[in-house]
Amino acid sequence: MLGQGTEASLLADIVFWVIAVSSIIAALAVVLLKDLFRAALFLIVSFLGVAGMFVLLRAEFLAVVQVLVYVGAISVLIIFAILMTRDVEEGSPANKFRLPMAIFSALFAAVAIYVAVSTNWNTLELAIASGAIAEETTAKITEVYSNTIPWIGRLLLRDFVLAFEVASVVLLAALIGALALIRER
Amino acid sequence: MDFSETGILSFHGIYGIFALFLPGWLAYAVTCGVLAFIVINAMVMSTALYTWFERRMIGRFQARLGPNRWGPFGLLQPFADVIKLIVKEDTTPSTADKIVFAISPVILFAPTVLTIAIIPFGENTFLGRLNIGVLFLIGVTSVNTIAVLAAGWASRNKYAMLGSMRGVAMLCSYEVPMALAITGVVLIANSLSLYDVVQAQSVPFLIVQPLGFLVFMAAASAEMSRTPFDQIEAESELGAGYHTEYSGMKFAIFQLAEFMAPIVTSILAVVLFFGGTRGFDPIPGQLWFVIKVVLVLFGLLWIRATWPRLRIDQIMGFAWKGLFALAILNIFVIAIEVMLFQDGEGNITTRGMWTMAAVNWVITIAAIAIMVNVLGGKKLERPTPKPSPLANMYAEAD
Amino acid sequence: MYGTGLLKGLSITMKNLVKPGRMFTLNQYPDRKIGLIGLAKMQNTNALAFAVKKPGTAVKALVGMVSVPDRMPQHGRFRGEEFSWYEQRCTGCASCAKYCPLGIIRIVTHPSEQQIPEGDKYFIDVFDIDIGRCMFCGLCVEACPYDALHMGSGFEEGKYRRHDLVINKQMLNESPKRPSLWFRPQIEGKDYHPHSHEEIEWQNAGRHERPTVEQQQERWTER
Amino acid sequence: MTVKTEPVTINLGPQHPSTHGVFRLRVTFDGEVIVDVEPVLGYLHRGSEKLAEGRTYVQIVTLTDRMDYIASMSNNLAYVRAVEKIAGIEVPERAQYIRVISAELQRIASHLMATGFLLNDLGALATPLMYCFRERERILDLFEMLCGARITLSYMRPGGVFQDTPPEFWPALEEFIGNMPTYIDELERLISGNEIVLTRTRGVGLLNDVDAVDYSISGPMLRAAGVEWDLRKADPYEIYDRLDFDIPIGALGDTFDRYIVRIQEMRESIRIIRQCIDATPSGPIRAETPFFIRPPEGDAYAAVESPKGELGFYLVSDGGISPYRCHVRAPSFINITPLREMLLGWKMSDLIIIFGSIDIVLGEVDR
Repeated sequence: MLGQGTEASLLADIVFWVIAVSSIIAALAVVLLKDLFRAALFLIVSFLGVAGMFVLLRAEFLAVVQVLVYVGAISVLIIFAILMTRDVEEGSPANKFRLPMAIFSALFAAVAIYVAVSTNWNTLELAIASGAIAEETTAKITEVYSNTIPWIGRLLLRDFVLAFEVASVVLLAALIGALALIRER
Repeated sequence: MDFSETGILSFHGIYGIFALFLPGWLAYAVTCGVLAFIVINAMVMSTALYTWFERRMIGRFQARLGPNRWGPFGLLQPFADVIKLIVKEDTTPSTADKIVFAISPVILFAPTVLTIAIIPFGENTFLGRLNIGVLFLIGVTSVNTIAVLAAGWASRNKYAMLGSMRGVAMLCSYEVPMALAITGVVLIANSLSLYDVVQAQSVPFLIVQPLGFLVFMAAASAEMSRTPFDQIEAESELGAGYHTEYSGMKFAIFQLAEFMAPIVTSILAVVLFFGGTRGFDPIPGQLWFVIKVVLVLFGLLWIRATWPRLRIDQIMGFAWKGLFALAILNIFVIAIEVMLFQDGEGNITTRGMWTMAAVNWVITIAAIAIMVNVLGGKKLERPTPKPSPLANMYAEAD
Repeated sequence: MYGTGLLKGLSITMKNLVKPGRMFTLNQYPDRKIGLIGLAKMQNTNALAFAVKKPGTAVKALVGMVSVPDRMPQHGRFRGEEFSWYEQRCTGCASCAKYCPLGIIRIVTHPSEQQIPEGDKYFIDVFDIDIGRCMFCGLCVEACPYDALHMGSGFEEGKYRRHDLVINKQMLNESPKRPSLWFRPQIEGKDYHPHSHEEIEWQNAGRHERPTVEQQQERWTER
Repeated sequence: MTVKTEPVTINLGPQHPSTHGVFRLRVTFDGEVIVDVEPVLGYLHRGSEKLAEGRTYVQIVTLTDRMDYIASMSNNLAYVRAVEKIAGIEVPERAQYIRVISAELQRIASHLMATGFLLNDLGALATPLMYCFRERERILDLFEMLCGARITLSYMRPGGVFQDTPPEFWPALEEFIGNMPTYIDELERLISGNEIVLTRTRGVGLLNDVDAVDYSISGPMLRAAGVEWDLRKADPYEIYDRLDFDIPIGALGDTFDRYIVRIQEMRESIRIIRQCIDATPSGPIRAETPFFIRPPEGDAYAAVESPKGELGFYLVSDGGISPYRCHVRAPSFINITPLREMLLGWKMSDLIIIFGSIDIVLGEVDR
């Protein structure tokens, strides 16, 4: 939708920058704000920004799942956990991990940026342009990309059904374990 | 995403007008804004109309008249209410978290409006034909949990906090049966797009899978916190629940979102279970859609005017023990039937649908009857009264 | 069988929705909305003729914009405001003031040397009733031996200031004499209703039949 | 490992939609579960008992209207019976019949209101409440015919009632009595079988018979606990010994039993009124009493079965025109004494309906 035509792609660029900047600001706010509740709300904003990124990358399914799982469920859990802590508005006091963590995250960010910049991203467009992929494969790839959901479903419930079910069993075990832990004796 | 291609009010029509004097990307953005403006205002206006409808109908259900003073049949009453709310003092509690307090009405309002973006109102009347429409719905509506929580937290009011805690527990639980109920629809329609769901309903899914419809309606009425699941507000217990401290325009936005929720829910129910725009000819599809929405709204009102509310633990129990089991049963049955009746391309014939409907109605009635009478009936029985011997103790003493 | 109770409830509310006869016995005070048919009936025509004669009003009535004045239906015994007081009947005995549980009636009298058929007359200087504190129990009316004080029949006596609620002798004299039937069996049977805008003269408000001139003369000669 | 939670203390009232007036409960919750309840009374205290010491015996009738203001007839009846007992006044038979009719009408009105508000507390968006009020309006219309007022009636006087019934009262009463059973049926169809009401009220707020008697509970609450005790049968006053009626009792003493007992009592009241209509003799309606009654020195206690329970007036006379001491045994006040025991361990929503099912009137609790 947004990729067609230069003018529309300009708009896509604008949307990208808006989402990117706002999610970075929100992510910074999560770390820097003292009020834990507001920090959690900013975490939601940053989640939504990531969902927007997924939309721009034409992965609508992932975007919606991001909203559904992270915004709808995980962030509520986080807020619940925050409500159980003391002094929500002051946040946690400064501790000795501050400096090491700052150094570690700076290093991590530097490495991530370096990797992102230096990698030769072999995107689909580039691959097709270079002629590395056969014609019929291209058509198939385009078909898959136009509607990914049946493919995801097929992969999850046919090809990798065992892994899928094992994951659900693990989740069930976690659920039962949590129940057993909080049960009053 | 595709946009409809015909008509002056279509995306390309408006884009063409703006593209005459604006650079393309700006025209694109402005067109989106214009369409959003039209749609949001249409929704707000229809919400105003709906509040009037609801008050009149509930008035009549309660053998009263309802608002009838201002304008023809009291139609202008919502506007009078809005003017009153604007003029009212907008108070914020001194201990409240002021920023969160101010934005939480907006957080509640936005997702409700967002759902409108993907609803097919007619053959060519929709904003976006998202191929994951159903998922979008579930995802977007889950955001209002946060608004409820934020409003209750920011108010620094115990009633509000209790209301929002109940609300979060309830909204999170009821998302599960709602999603599972919609899964049944998706199974038959073989697509996540709402447009395809409508196209697949040669027989309305209400008839094909009544169990799914019942679970969906129950879960949806919990999601919008209407009776019998209105524990979030529970005006006889909590005052007003999470918006106890709100007044003025913020309160109005809460009310707007709250009254818009039934409309959105009825629209969803119509799209998912009533065949959306489908009907028979001379009446256009859009009109069919509106008629069906009003009917569903009336049904919701009817229930709201009749039934009392459940207790919070009963509501949660109902979600996990009742609705969850019914939804799983529904998926199971529908999946087996789809396997049996599906042709090679994944479509089901009308004849197959009717067969499914007959089977499903039997299963539905049997399942509900068993669930209510075998599992839930014991608590409801009333033992025969036995006179206590204490009444005659003075007589014996004499 | 459980599960049907909910549906039964739904049927009851639906019955109340579609049956207009089971509406509240409420009135749209002070005026009520009226439809076209009702409006035509009020003017003794049928709806069609009315619509031809006054199309503008007919359209307004059709969209529910026409209202006609309405009154609360009340029994004649309704204990209302604006006490009806007949100075001619009052002897200034102050029974009402004595019997009032709240002591809100204030009477100041002096002998007037006049004689009226029922006895010696006192001239009433002050007769104040503080309606703001009155609870309309009617004990003053019950106490009045000469049927001079009656409960009123109105209820629209709202005032902006508290001291305006004290009604004095002049206001009592000027107010319309529409006594309530409360504790006044003598006017109850007389085809009189307090809300029919008739007023009752002081001669007819008494507990006894009004004596004829001959009877009065006889009585006076006896004395 | 256990999750530690902190109890929350919430002020329920005095301004709260479901406290039936200005009642205040300081409730401590653990989550949603009630761990402590402390009622705070006295927001509507007007000193009625003290005021009575400065009024004449007839003037006090107007005070009794304002105690249980949704059942003024029963209050009037209890008070005038106390005065008649202390002053030795004989009441004409017609007056007794009219009193019984109006007291039973008042019982229906009060029970309708209790049922409606119980359902409102259950969250039924006022629909059953409106239906109840619709029928109650008809009773209030009848009262307006009788005595010109709808709530603060002051209809009864020591020695009878102050004014005879108007001629249009009897046909209106017959019509009301004829229609009322169908209305109650309708109300019961709406409520009694409703599974939501059943799940909310069955087994909630239990008060067994032993506790009820120990707390000296009376009225529908006692009968819901299974104790067949009704002053109209146990100590018949007025003409109740000539009438044929049953005492409905409950099985468990839970909220639902209190509701169903009230519904059945309405039916019994209709039965009583029906018998009274046929039996009402003609004759005087008020014994000749002076306005300033001067009873001999002494004391008297007279009680009636008011809609809420045993409503008694205890009067001490010193021979003057006003009582030396007037004490009211207010059923609402005594019925809320087991409130704490009934509430502990239940949830917040149950608090509202248990409190609603007791059916108190704050005017009577605080007096």
